[in-house]
Amino acid sequence: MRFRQLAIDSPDNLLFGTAPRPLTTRRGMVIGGGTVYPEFNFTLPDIAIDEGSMPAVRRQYQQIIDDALRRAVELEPPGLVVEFEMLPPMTQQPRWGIEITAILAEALEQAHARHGLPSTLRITPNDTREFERPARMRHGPYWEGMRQAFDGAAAAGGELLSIESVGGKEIHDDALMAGDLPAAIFALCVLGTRDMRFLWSELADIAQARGVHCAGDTACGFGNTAMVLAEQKLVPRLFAAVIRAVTAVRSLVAHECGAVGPGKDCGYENPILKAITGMPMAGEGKTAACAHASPLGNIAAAMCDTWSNESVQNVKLLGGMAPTCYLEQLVYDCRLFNRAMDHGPSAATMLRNWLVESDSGLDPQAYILTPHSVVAVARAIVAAPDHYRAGVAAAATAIDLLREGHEAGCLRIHQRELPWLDRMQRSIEALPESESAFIEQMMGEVDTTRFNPAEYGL
Amino acid sequence: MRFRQLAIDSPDNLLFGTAPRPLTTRRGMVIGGGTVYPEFNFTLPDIAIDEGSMPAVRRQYQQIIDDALRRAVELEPPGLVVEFEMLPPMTQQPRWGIEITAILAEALEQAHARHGLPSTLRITPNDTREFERPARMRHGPYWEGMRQAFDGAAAAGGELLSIESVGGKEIHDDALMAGDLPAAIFALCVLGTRDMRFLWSELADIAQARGVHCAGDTACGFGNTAMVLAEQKLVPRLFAAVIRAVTAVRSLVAHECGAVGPGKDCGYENPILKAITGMPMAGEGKTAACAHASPLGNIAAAMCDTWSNESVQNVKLLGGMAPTCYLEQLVYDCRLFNRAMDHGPSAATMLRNWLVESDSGLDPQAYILTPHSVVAVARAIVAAPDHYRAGVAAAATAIDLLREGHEAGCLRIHQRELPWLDRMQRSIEALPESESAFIEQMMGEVDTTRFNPAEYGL
Amino acid sequence: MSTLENLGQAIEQGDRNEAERLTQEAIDAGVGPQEILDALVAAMDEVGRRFQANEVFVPEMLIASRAMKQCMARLEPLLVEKGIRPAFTAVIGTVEGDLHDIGKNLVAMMWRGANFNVVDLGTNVAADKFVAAAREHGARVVGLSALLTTTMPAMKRTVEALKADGAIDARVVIGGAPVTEAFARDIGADGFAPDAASAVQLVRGLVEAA
Amino acid sequence: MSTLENLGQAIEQGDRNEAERLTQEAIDAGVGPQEILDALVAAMDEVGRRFQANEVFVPEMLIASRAMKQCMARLEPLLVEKGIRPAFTAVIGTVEGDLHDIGKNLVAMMWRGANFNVVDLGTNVAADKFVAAAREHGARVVGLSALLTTTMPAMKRTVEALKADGAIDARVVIGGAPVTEAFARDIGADGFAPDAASAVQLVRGLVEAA
Ligand code: B12
Ligand code: B12
Ligand code: SF4
Ligand code: SF4
Ligand SMILES: [Zn+2]
Ligand SMILES: [Zn+2]
Ligand SMILES: [Zn+2]
Repeated sequence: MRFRQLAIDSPDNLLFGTAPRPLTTRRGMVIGGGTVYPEFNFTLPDIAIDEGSMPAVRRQYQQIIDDALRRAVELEPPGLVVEFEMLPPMTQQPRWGIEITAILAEALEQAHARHGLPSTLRITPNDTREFERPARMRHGPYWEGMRQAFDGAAAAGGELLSIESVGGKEIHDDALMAGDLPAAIFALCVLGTRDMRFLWSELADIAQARGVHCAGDTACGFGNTAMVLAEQKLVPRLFAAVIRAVTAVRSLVAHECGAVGPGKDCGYENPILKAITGMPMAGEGKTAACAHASPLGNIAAAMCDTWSNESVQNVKLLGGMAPTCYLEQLVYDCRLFNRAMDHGPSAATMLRNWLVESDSGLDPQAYILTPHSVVAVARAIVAAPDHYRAGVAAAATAIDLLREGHEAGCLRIHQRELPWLDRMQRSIEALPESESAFIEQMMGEVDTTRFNPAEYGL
Repeated sequence: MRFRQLAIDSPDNLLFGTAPRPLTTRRGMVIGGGTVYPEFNFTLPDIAIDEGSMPAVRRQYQQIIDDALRRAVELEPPGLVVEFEMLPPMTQQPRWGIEITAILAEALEQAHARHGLPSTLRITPNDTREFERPARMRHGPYWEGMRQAFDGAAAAGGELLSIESVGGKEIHDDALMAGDLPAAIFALCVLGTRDMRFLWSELADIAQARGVHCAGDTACGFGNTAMVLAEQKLVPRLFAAVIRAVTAVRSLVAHECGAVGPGKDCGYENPILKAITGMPMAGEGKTAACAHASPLGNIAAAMCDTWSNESVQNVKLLGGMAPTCYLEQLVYDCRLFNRAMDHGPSAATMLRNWLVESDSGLDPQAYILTPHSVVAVARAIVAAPDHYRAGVAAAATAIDLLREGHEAGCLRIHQRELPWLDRMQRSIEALPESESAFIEQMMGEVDTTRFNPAEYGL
Repeated sequence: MSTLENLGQAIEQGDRNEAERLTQEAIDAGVGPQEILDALVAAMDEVGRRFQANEVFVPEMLIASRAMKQCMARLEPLLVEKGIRPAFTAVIGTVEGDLHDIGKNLVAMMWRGANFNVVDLGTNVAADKFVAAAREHGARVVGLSALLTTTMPAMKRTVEALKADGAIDARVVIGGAPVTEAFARDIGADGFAPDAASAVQLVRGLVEAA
Repeated sequence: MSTLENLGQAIEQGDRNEAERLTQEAIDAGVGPQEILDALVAAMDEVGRRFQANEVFVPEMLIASRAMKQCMARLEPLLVEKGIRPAFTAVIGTVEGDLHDIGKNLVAMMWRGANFNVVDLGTNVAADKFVAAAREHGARVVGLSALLTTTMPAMKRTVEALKADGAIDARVVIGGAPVTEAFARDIGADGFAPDAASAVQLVRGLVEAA
């Protein structure tokens, strides 16, 4: 545990656009330095990605970025973060991902040179290691492709390195379906953290060699999967809320290994990381409805430093191509945040509070993201001796917060879900003190054919 | 001129969610009574509308409304306005429009009965009279179809009657392309107002007979056409801003004839109507980017009572069908407005101010919608003796406001546009005092083959 | 309450030991294996109904289906003996290039609950693997899952390959978040279901119609 | 500056009386009508370029094109005399069910500025009217505009009708906000342009290639 105390230890100081350790980009944007920037995301419409279709794929990305930048120049955001989230074939054939990175980087360069639009490019290769099962996490062609994609894309103009890594997910998926909190903690805080340490140390080397920044990871495959499942009423919202708190332990490891933010958009655990590290974080909420429904539409904005639409296909809407429509929405959202900030921190805090109150009483997942909850979970994490116990502490704190919130009448919990509070609590109270005992126990319970312990340094 | 004084005469009192003359709907929503409601809009994807495709068309609307209401029930807005904006064949074959109205009304009824979701249905048949050129405005099969569509849809469950009427547009289109302000005033305030008086008197009769409400019109075909053209850099923004002020005179006539609000979403002149009439108004801005870009993304929310996405095709995005995605965004936007209102009028006014300041300095069209400008234009309109002079007064006031705003450094105007301030001012200073002299003059200038004066009662 | 009624309830509650005990009790009492099987399937249908009505979560459904599995282990020898076999075999998998499997796994679980013989090929399954499995198992149904717009074309290729193979007489059904009814029609699939519960009804309908 | 240079400038500035005077001056000075016409078209091209570069608005372009029209009235008899005719005829209109015409009008204006003979059929034009007009005028180009997704199928029908008629040898180009390059390909149109200025280049390219 590298972080032993909170960078932001009062809920009052958790605020959008403001981070104690802001990040300055090449073109002078200061993320977390008093401004919320739009973070623009997009993806391909229905189209296969192969040698034959690559010319069409390139045209798509060129068209997306040209159209969006034309509008961005008109709307004049204070700066623009563009995320290029690759699609798996682009990481497996890294030259494709690198080529498209170059297209985007060149367009951003032009928009800066001609129109003075500041921008930075986040590149997010895929975690393709799971294409093999059980996966080889630390060598083999998939891992090699990932390395090359990062290295090449960093050389081609990507300035912020991110990934949605999936180490531990092979166990976590089952844990979610079974509503099994100890197995989830094992997946996140034993397997996940070990893989993160490996992965982000490698990325730190690449970033250093290329003079770019490690930005951060996300527990998307864990926390957002749980959220989507809860949204579809497949698992209880309470369970998803506790999982969210636990995911922070895993995502934090990127920053333990040198990532400086902004943590990736879909990491709804980001406010917890922000409290711990003081680094700027991305967020996404209502304006990412194009990518997924959520109970976090407004609250996700309360503490973000960049504001993203997560992903939208390049299809035509009446107002224009969907990515450009969403860019416009992001820019206006950010204008509002920044306007409030122009009126000083107390005005901004009022807006933050409305964003929080908007959602926090209606859903346990939102309740876990109130500034008060965030700081409580963050504090539990930094006080723990190791990642395993940090995970248990995060879960226990989350359960307490939810129970208190419910009892105080601040949080509505569906009748059908209430028994899960006790059920989850019992399941973690029974856990052993030491990580090694926990590992031993879990290796007897989870489906060990799904992963290779050596690949996790176990 | 029925309205001789302002219902809201101080900019301070112009606020979202709050109208001096709120409207109570059948299911108990009070529009303008302290709550901003989402107003949900949608349309068909690429699909022809004819006898053969009607089963598919019906399925589309059924699917749109079922999917959206499922999500609405989860998100629990305080109430929902649903607008069914017909497509022209549905007004020409009114039974199609009526059938779909019934499908939507039934779905809303179910959602209310089963889940307690309050809602109301706005129906917006098309102004199809222009399918004949020169148009017959007051009789003939097109007008008959419109009458039947309104009457039948009101009987089938439509509670709020609206239309985007186009009387005068045949002259206004040319006026826009030529940048001709007097011709635009002729189109809006001589032809347009006369047609509005005929049309909305008829609608008032239908509304009374069916026990529903006339909600309002929009100068969409005028002001929004100008805005889209300005956005495409085809006409100056200054010109579009002045046109917007003038359009209020025309849209107001609906309320002179008994419409009680909420005026239609795309009428960006609505704040002016709200100041004059005290009735609730719809608005649309950033969350209507699916339908069109605008320089009014946030400011359009500052004074709205329902908040709309204007129109989005029923296509699939990653997060679900596009209409449902947009519904989610609207609900979160409204949660924020309503949250601020929960903290009292001064909190809400702070949020309003940030929404205003967000856009007002960047574009003349936004500047015309600041509460200060709105009240000034509204005051000029009610002080005028007739619609013609109200139009000239609105234009003159707008020009003054823009000039002052620019000089005070509150409004940025592109160098290339600046000469248009003088150009527009000169063009209206030269106009005669009396309407009859104006009509005589304009009949010598505009293309009179395009319309039949008798159809406008001239 | 009869033993079979109790058995049904034990399944619904996911009480696998009790369910197993009751299965044995029914066998011992001479109840026919088909009758016991019907009771199990009916109970799982009820679980599916509750699931579709949002009355239970997946974890509950999972333990019900595990309970059923445990009972089936007892029942299997008797079914084999009487020559009673699952109504038919369904092959399922996520198409090539796509690793999403949560949705597919749910569908497979529900199909098993309905007593289809389910062969799960996993994720990232190439078209020729689907073809080979459908032939090998004489599948009456093939289910394809895709969650990425970029793997939807692989779905199309797979449907074409299955339809082109004269030795295969299977209904091809598809699903996954980006998939629509219209897309299913376009690529020549026989059916589409938006969720796991309706995937059961869909397949029952198609197979009965065949 | 020569008379033709001055004429070009007058057009660019939309000074129609000066332009007309200079046209007459050039005629009187014995400058060939083709040469004068070329100067007018070059000036309008320059206006189009400025328009595309957002240096001028439509109202300015409109007065330039009116100035050109006034000059053409003077020039026409001489062109007829010399047998000089517009390069070709283009028929344009908004398809059936659709009343949007601002975009179409702009395209027509730009095409006229490029000295195509433009036959504007207006709005809500049925397929058979396009066919009849294309035949009657021996059109080399037919332009279809649609702004509604619900009238895009009418566009398809019109393209098919035009292509099916053996007596018509015209390139069909389409445009309007909901139309895309891909849609143009899908329905068998020969070209698509996103705006009026590129519509000129598009048609020049297509006709030269033919
Ligand atoms: C969980 C998830 C993941 C997990 C997958 C875990 C797993 N083991 O499956 C992880 C994190 C690994 C992941 C990875 C990626 N993902 Co993902 N993921 C999701 C997410 C959030 C939920 C999917 C899910 O499990 N839903 C729950 C299940 C129950 O629902 P379902 O799958 O729809 O299934 C139901 C029905 O569809 C139906 N059904 C499903 N299959 C079948 C089959 C048949 C025969 C029938 C009848 C019915 C049926 O029944 C099911 C049960 O009711 C979605 C977002 C979303 N809203 O769908 C994105 C999403 C699908 N992912 C996306 C992306 C981009 C990716 C990545 C490419 C990310 C990246 N850049 O690395 C990778 C791709 C990896 C790969 N090659 O496949 C995008 C797809 C975008 C696009 N262009 O298509 C989505 C839409 C997210 C987004 N909004 O951008 N993802
Ligand atoms: C102005 C306008 C109107 C005006 C039309 C005035 C007129 N005389 O044309 C009025 C108010 C009458 C109107 C009515 C309607 N409209 Co309308 N309208 C618009 C609006 C705002 C702008 C269109 C425009 O003029 N743009 C400016 C011009 C210059 O751009 P353009 O047309 O795209 O043309 C350029 C290019 O496309 C290209 N181009 C165009 N044509 C061609 C042809 C060729 C051959 C080539 C090469 C190039 C080319 O070059 C042009 C110049 O650069 C659009 C929104 C939008 N953003 O497009 C909606 C829009 C098109 N309308 C829409 C709708 C729904 C309607 C109505 C049905 C509303 C209603 N419910 O009553 C009616 C339909 C009437 C009918 N049957 O046609 C929707 C369409 C939705 C859908 N499902 O398809 C839109 C998209 C608005 C929206 N966001 O919802 N509308
Ligand atoms: S759910 Fe969203 S954010 Fe997460 S991996 Fe998948 S795409 Fe990325
Ligand atoms: S531009 Fe928008 S709001 Fe206006 S008529 Fe057209 S569709 Fe309706
Ligand atoms: Zn993401
Ligand atoms: Zn409108
Ligand atoms: Zn609308």
